[in-house]
Amino acid sequence: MAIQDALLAFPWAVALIFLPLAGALSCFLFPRIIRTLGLITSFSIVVSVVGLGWQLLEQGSYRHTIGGWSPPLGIELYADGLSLLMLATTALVGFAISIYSTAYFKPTLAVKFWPIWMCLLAALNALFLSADIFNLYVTLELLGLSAVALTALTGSKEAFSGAMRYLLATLLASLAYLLGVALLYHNFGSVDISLLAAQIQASPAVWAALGLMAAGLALKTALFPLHFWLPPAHSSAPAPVSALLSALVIKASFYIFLRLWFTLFEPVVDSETISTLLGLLGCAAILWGSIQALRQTRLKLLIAYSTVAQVGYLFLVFPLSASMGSVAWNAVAYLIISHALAKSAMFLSAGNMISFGGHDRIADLDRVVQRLPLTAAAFALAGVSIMGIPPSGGFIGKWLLLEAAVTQGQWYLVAVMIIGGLLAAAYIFKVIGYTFSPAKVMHEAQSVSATMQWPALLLAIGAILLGLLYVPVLSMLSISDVVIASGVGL
Amino acid sequence: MTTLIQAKSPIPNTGDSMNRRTLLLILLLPLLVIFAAGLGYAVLLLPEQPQYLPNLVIENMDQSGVSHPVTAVLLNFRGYDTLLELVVLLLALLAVWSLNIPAARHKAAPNEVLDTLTNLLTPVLILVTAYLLWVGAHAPGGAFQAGSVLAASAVLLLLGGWRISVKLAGLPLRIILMAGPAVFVIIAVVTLLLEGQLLKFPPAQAGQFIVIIETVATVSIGATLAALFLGARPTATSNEVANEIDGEHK
Amino acid sequence: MNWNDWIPLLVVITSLLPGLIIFTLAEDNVRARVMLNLFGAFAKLALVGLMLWGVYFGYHYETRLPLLPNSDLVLRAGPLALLFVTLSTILWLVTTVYAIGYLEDSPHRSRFFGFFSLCVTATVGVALAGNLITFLLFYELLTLATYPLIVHRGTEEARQAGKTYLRYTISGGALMLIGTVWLYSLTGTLEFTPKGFLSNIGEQHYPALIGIFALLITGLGVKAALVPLHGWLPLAMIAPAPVSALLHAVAVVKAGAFGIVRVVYDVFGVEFAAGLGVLKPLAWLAAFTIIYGSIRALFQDDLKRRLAYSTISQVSYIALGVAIAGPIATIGGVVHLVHQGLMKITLFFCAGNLAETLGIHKVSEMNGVGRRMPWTMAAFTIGAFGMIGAPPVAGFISKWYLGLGALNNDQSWVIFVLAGSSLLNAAYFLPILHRAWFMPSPKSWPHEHNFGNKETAWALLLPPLITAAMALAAGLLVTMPFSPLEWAKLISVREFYQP
Amino acid sequence: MNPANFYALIGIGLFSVGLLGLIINSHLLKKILAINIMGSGVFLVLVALAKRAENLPADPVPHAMVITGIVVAVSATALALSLMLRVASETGHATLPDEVEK
Repeated sequence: MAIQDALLAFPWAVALIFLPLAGALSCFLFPRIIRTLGLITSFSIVVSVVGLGWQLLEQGSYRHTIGGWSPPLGIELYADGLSLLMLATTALVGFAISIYSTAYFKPTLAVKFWPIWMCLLAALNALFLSADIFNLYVTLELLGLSAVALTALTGSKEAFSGAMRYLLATLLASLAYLLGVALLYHNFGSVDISLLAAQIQASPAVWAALGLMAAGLALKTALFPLHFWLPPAHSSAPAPVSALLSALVIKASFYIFLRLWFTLFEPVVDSETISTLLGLLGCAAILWGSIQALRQTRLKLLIAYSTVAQVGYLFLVFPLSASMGSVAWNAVAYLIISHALAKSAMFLSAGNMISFGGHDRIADLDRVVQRLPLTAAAFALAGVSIMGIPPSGGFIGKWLLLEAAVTQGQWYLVAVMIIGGLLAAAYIFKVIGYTFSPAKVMHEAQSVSATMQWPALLLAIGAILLGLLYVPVLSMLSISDVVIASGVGL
Repeated sequence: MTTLIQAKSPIPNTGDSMNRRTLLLILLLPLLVIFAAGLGYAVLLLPEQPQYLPNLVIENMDQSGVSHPVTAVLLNFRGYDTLLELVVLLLALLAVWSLNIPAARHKAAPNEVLDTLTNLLTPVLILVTAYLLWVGAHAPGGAFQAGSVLAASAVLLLLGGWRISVKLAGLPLRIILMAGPAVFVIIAVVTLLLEGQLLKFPPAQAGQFIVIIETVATVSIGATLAALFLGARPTATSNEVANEIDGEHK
Repeated sequence: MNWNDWIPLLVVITSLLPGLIIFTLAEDNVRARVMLNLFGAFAKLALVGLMLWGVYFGYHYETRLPLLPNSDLVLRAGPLALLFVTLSTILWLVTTVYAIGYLEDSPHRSRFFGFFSLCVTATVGVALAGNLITFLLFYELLTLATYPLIVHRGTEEARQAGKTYLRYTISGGALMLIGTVWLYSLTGTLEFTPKGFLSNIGEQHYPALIGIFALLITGLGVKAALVPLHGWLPLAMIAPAPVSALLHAVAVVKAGAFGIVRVVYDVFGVEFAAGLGVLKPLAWLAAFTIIYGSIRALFQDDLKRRLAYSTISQVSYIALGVAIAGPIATIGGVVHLVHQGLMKITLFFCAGNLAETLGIHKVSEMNGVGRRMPWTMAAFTIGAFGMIGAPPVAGFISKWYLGLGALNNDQSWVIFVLAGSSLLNAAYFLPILHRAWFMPSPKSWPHEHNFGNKETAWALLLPPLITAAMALAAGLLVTMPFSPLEWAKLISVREFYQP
Repeated sequence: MNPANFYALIGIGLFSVGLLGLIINSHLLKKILAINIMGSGVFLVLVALAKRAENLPADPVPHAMVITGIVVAVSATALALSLMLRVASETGHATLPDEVEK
């Protein structure tokens, strides 16, 4: 019992931030054993998330006052169901990517990859645990810079240009966000989310801050039409990096978007116009991203545009949250996780196909099904979730969104979601169809190690299994200590 | 910078592209004016300056271990931000190193003025560094300011053709670079173990903790900034490190 | 723990698990693959037999697992579900034997049999689904599991056929999804209930319900190949013969038809649906499909394509029986689910045998083939007579009940459809039989394989003989307990028109 | 107008001018400079408004934030400049490829 109490009292949340930090520093210091260090860190993060999850289920939401200074003077770490879900996704996807990376990166690149990847993990965990809008800015920058650095890792012309565009976009977004923070701080004299939420009321400064922060975060999340930086960056990065960018990094800024929207700005954004606008942008993203994905001839660009489309679904939560708060809320949480699992599986399997055939021309994917059955299965299963076909996490997310839309009579959203699903099926089966056929151009095939095939497959299986785990996932999500007006637990 | 100058001028200045730019400018300018006016309006209509938090800072100054409020906020009340920010700086260096920027090929030409200046200024700058570090406790100053000055002296040396010796370019340099964030992280963990809360300094020892952090951080910041200036990873190239890793697998 | 709660799930697992294991087997591990397949099939058969017996005596089998808020994953073995499950299980067993013979030494057999098992899993899931969401889940799984079978050969033609197939079925699935969500938002439940669960809904929602009905039937009609949603079916003939056999007799096409039965009887309730006025259009559509499919079949020279159009026509008997909306016609429609399956799978097996043994793909190449392969053609003849509706083969029974039901419900126009269809069936089957039995055989066959002095391989010959015998038995032994007809009557009494 | 507001407005102006520069300039160095100008604008707003009231001492919190912000900006600028060098050496000019959508 004593051990149990000690484990329950252990500050798992702090461990989640400091383990990867320590991992980054030691990876930097001891390049000889860099893979071992990286794997250990990744695994310890998984353990810590399990610990935190247990803690939250037992004791409800968790707070840790850093330095003993409670807000507004100090900074507080805060974990509830939503953060736990994001952290768990990060830990799982991150662990899979770590395993994959041990085989993927040649030693020269491994030295560069691991410390930055550990920094990125630390940034993600710190971000999901932060309850302070200025601290969020710092984590956003840490995240953005490490993501840019990883994007450039292949050292190709496309990668440098892609990374440069990404860097400019992410810096612009951070500055817009920071100006919003400045306005909020000077209006209310605090940067703590719950303190701000308690006193916020509409004023020009609040509106300006809302606009700046929303625009900045939408740019980082690559919401149409601010997605221009995403396809070049995500498609030119090394496969595991593409996976973590699409699966985790854009979700981080969306997470802040959600938090701010539904807690901080809740009383202000009660108007239908802005949420409808966000919904329309989401619709445009779904259609545009899907159509672009369908038009691509390169696999990684196709997947990158698919991410643009999937981001659109996330933004449908805003018009739907009006009267169907909890349903839309669960839907978006579900979509975030299932997209993270499925999309990382897709990028990892794309990486396998590229390592295998030396190219990613879709029409020349020579009988991958026969030669890399695990990879083909991973891609197909991930595709099932992206298309939103049952049983899969993607299906549950889509079902809940559809339910909310139909109940509210928002038929244009129903139509867009259905068309988006059909287009997704079209672009995914475009790939799968070719994997069965012999290619026009023959090529020398390289072998792909099991270390690179299994993580992709397991992630994809996770995305499918998620479709059967509705009850536990939702009980996790509902851990919260704030209940806001529309009945949404946060 | 040499690469940049060698690079061709960005876009051929044909009339066409100039026209496009002008068009863009005409289109954007009104929007931007509205944008700026809106923000300005929002700023002007801000309420009275909130006093609760500044007062809180002043009330808790005696517990913070320093007497300058900005330093107190930076290293005690919001020390966690500062920790992350040190990581950002180190990360930037990791990122720059990962880009494989070619080292500047030509040595600086022997230049008597520069040499003399370096000889004269370096000790002074180091002294200024120490002063800024010390003064930070009760007046404007502190690790970042001090670190920047230290970096300036290093840059001066680098311009004069000085390079870190190969012996020190490997592990010793890495230790110096990571010492700032590392010490901060270690202290964070130690305070967590001792006090149960991250970065909770006992008021009596807070001053010492801050001094340790700031001193180490100053050196790391200086080294990191100088390394950023250099761009290329000094001598111990990543290839050599990679060879070390190869060894691990053989 | 009550074992009865898990048997439906076990029935699904007995094909799912072997399928998943087969994927991992090496290509040349024939023995393990055959063992797994047969083990799964026999285990499933035993479980189904147990449930048949149990349900007959009033036991209740239901598995319920959480899936969505307020909608569980429900597998329930009612009489109707069991009818379809039994059919799928028996035909799976037979087709597996056939496929083992058919695919001997061809590449990628592990993949083939893996997806084959998944396909059956999905079909059984469709049959056992206890609510619309579970139905939808397995219905989509069926779409996905069938795709690799259609593109199995990996040729450009196969890829195009697969593409068309997906275009139709995924769009259909999407329409069903909208219908299902819409229904759910109106009623808050999707549980299949005898006589439907919509009778309490206010009249202001009737237009919405008509829309939902249209969406669901369109989604199901794609798989059931109702005209004009049938375009994928003739193209899908590119797949290997066992796949075509399974596709036409049990899996895809039947899942659509079965879904129509479910929607009309267990979602809307037949009286409520008739009251909405949605059954008349369905009946017309089905009748049109019956005639259209027959006419198109008349002009096909490719044997498998002719059979495909024949399927389009025959499967609509089921929809027709349901849409006539009376107990007797329902019996006719439901029993045709089984009868058509037995007869059509026989015909496809035979067509496969002809192709595999003699290289015959076209009707015009079939001269005198009856003398070269008497057993195969005997089975073919039984199947063809069944399709025409000649007694004593099973097809006659279905048509008899359909006609009787139509007359009972004052819909005498149906009689003309049935008679016309029978004539057309005769018109496209009898010439084949005439060619096979009475025309002189050519000097050489297009592409003959040597099976010694045997007609063809045992694994190829046995399955059509068995299914032909079953089709004959279903017609001759109609009054025996557990005959398809008796069971269909049981369904009608217990589920659809229960007092 | 009190000086704090005046400087804050200048900050807003810098932010806007920087934004304009970021959009219309295609040379990467100019883009990076523009980002830095925007950053300075934000920092100016943060610091200037920290002493809006004549009779009160300056609020130290925004000052600390600005120091943090500056370090972040320095790091980002260093990375951006290095990346620009690589783009220039790989493609031959220090601009981004023109077409956005491929």
